[in-house]
Amino acid sequence: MKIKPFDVFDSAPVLADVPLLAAAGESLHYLDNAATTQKPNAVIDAISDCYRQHNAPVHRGLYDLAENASQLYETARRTLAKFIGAASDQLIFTRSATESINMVAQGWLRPRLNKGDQIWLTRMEHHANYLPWQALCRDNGARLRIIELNQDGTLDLENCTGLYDASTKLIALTQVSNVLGVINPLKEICAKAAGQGIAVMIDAAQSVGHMPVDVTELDCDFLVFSAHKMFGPNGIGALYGKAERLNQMEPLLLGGGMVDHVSQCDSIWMPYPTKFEAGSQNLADALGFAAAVNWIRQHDMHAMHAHVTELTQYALDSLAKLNNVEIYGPRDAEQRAGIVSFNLTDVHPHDVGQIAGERGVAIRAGHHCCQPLMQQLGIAATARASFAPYNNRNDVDALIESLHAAQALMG
Amino acid sequence: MKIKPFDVFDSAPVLADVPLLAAAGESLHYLDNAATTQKPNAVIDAISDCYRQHNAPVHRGLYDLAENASQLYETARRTLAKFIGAASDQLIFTRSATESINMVAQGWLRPRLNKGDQIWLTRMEHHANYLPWQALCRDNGARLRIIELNQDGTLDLENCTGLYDASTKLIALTQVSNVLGVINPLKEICAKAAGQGIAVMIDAAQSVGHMPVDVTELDCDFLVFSAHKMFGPNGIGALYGKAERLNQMEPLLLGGGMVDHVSQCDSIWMPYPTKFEAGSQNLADALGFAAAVNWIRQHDMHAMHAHVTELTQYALDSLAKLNNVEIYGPRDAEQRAGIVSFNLTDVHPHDVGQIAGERGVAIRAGHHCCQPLMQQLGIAATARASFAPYNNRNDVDALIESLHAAQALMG
Amino acid sequence: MSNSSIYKDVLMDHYRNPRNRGDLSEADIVRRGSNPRCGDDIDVGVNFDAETLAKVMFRGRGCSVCLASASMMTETVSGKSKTDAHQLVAAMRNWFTAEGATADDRPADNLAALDAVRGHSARKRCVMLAWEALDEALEIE
Amino acid sequence: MSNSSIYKDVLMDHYRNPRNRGDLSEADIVRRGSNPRCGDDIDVGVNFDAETLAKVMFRGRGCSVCLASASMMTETVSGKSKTDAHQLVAAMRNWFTAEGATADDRPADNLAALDAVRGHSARKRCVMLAWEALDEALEIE
Ligand SMILES: Cc1ncc(COP(=O)(O)O)c(C=O)c1O
Ligand SMILES: Cc1ncc(COP(=O)(O)O)c(C=O)c1O
Repeated sequence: MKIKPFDVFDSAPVLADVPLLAAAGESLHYLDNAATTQKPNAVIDAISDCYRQHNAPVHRGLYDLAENASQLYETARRTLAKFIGAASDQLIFTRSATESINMVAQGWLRPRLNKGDQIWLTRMEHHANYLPWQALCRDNGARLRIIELNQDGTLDLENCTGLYDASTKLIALTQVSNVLGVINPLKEICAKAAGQGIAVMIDAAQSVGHMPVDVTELDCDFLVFSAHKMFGPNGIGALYGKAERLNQMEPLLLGGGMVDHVSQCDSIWMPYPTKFEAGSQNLADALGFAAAVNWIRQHDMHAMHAHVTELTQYALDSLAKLNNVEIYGPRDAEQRAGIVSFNLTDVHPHDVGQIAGERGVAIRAGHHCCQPLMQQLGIAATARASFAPYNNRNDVDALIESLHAAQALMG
Repeated sequence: MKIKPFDVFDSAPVLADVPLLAAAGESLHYLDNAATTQKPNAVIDAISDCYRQHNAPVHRGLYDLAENASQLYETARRTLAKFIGAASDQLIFTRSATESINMVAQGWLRPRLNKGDQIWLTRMEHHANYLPWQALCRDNGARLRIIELNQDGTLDLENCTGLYDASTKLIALTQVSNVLGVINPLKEICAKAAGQGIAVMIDAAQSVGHMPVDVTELDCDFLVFSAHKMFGPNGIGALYGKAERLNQMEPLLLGGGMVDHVSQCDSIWMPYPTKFEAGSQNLADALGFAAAVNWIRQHDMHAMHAHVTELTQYALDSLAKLNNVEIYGPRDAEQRAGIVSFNLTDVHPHDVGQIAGERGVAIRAGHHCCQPLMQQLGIAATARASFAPYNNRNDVDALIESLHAAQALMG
Repeated sequence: MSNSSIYKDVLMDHYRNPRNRGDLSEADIVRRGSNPRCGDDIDVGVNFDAETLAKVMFRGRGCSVCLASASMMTETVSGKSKTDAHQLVAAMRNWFTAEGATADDRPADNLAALDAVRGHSARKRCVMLAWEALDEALEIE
Repeated sequence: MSNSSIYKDVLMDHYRNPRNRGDLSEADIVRRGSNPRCGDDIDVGVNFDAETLAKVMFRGRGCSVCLASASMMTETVSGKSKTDAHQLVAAMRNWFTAEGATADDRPADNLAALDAVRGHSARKRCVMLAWEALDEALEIE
């Protein structure tokens, strides 16, 4: 079954830009984009170019190569900051979304979280946005509260009594669920929280680079994301914070570069963002990160997002036609990002994933680092297909065929 | 003044392997290797090859690409572990030496450091191996003790009363000073500490990859290093720990992959090394890191080390011939790594660095993240030249010429 | 299905027609193996006759690899001495973990179908779950 | 010395023959600027005549850029009103920080020699040290 692409977006040029996929051709249908995305040449080249032409210590040297490295690093910071509507110095380079969240938990909330205070999360949070708060609540005697979900996987904001109470110190939630694909109504939550002086931290690991994200518009206190989930390199991520919050926040890592004055008993940190970037800067990956942003801009994020939405709808509709399938989250692709979780009755998701894999369809099977959600759904795992602009209908068709094969083999 | 290389080692093939330097030719004399090293093609290619051929989530996927990524990642871990004489699972990938040290400080020592306990450091520690312990002592009411230096920059182990007392919980020290170049007598210290049950953490950021380092031979409890200082990529480092210590140690970052079971109130971590690698693994840089090790092996670390030692002696001798120069640390290159700090009387080190830089000689000027040492020396900064196997006598000659120029301009 | 498929006929047979799967209420000892990562959850029950494993049974849920491996395990160790069974578990662990292990290192011939799974590190825990539970039931240091 | 050298003649002249460097014991107000990163340590002293900066002096240690900039600063602001001096500091800050600033954006012509330093972000703090100390001495919100 081959169908001509029905939307105006042509994914072929995007695919041609991504050497791993271009080389694999029809032998690989990469649908594990929510785990990590594949990389365009522009990103790979930015990294090698860095090592071939620009490599030098950042913010430390007086010779041209080092001065140039410092400037390239700060230009990358500006690119990233602008992309999410932030002031340049409020964009901190971290190692990952995971580190960014832990920085907020340890550096900002820990010193100001008291016994009896509340932290609110949602049922759909990734372990990265669950475990740091769980540990903090245990240590400080605070309460971990959960916004539960409606039947269709959206947040049940009606029944979370106490969400905006004075005892709530932070609401930490994801913009897009990496299991359900659901997009959460952040503006509403941020606005209400701001009214009560409650800080909001947004896990934007699944949204930045895939849909417009603007911290000024959202008016959130913190926002975190990872380069590798938006066509950028491994090993680098970002943390945005409001100026006031960054001033209050203590660094997670202490070391070179982040300190102004060291004396026998005490030390004085540099202002942000420097305070939060202890150790030698990751120049190559910062340049790769910025190259990813420029690549996204060049291909038009809105067009790519629309394409992914259409592909998601096609996948939802195709899956719904299977027998014995359970699909999680809303059926309307407009309400979600390009992430679809499902299960086949009586076929373990690991077998679904393995059988699809043997047929060149790369999907994910497991709890997706969302055990609290799995427990609520009463399942151990799901299979998950997740889409990127370089995917097309053939990938969805191959997925569906592999599911037929799984049912035939295991049925 | 051109002198034929006097040693058997030919640095030309090494230089030819390093594209940034090969392209720059005589226009750049890169002598800032203690800050960061330049990268051979093998490392750059390992990273691009990863993104072009192997990129996939590590330890998460069931399809071939993901399985292969997991295996490559673990092979890289084995390569690194073997290189320092460690068991594979005791080598933890971190973001940097800085992060590794903070992990030990927060995860291992913090819960077991009591009021009245002591942490011993040395006067020559980098801020990365100073600030985390300073903060910990302040928080826990422990005492920060310093092993002072002899006149020649070596450790004064005679006059550090109480070093091996029962109240000492940790000795954290560098293998090589990034300012003085001094190599510390670690085996002696580790042996004495072990006799008293005192843990020793070694900052090997300046030694691994440049001289033989074997954790079994040293019998240290922890050892940390960074890829970018040993011809590897930015953004990745390592932590070695004894099995018992790693079992005791709590993770610094909580998130995906490091947890086995999550329940409402509590969670169960995976065993090490997984417990310490929260978040998506940095596959590309792990492969680049392993490629650096293989490149070092291929060029014979012993031969490269001997070459750097001879070059260092040549630099020490050449510097000593200048008027109005102060050289820090021992005059005998056998006692040090390829790092030489110095000052010209009445020329600010920033001007030395800038003038050298304008002449294509890349050296570092500043406190080198060693303010406690600078305070002891009674200076604000030094100029520092640091050598790698791709350097040769021409680089030293160019340095000396630039110092003559600085004296002429500023005199 | 490609040649490198892990779904060999023998494996599928054990999955579809598991040996010794059933009620454990009569077992001398029951040990649980659980892998929250994928929701596999297996109980292994053993009846001893002095130092011999007279009967080995399992029950629980899991993926095909996990259940087939459990079934094969019960077949392989039934009638063996405690010491032999313990050594079989060690040999299984080694077969799935050791660098350079080959198909020939399989602890027993009726496990040959699991060879195709060895290349898949993500499935190691699925394979070993029942074996590790057995090892606990043996209570050998 | 290459054309892009930061060591222009005017800068070297200010370094070798600093203007208004000396004793600050008669100053109405003294403010310190210190940069532990490179050991620069400058005191700036001001004598006011009503709203005018009658005399501006400095003393301290630092690299050539830091000392020359301090010297130029004293020359530039002496005789200016508090408000003008404050605005000059802001203009300096902008000249060294703003994206797209050019040589033409220099706050005063006698600062032209500092243009070559602008490309060197590592030296920005050296240049600004005396200016920031002055700004504190002005005590304008
Ligand atoms: C002795 C020493 N320790 C630790 C570090 C920190 O290494 P990194 O910045 O890669 O974390 C450095 C380098 O900056 C160093 O020279
Ligand atoms: C929603 C969400 N948050 C956080 C993360 C953590 O990102 P990283 O592993 O890059 O730190 C992920 C991905 O694993 C995610 O999907």
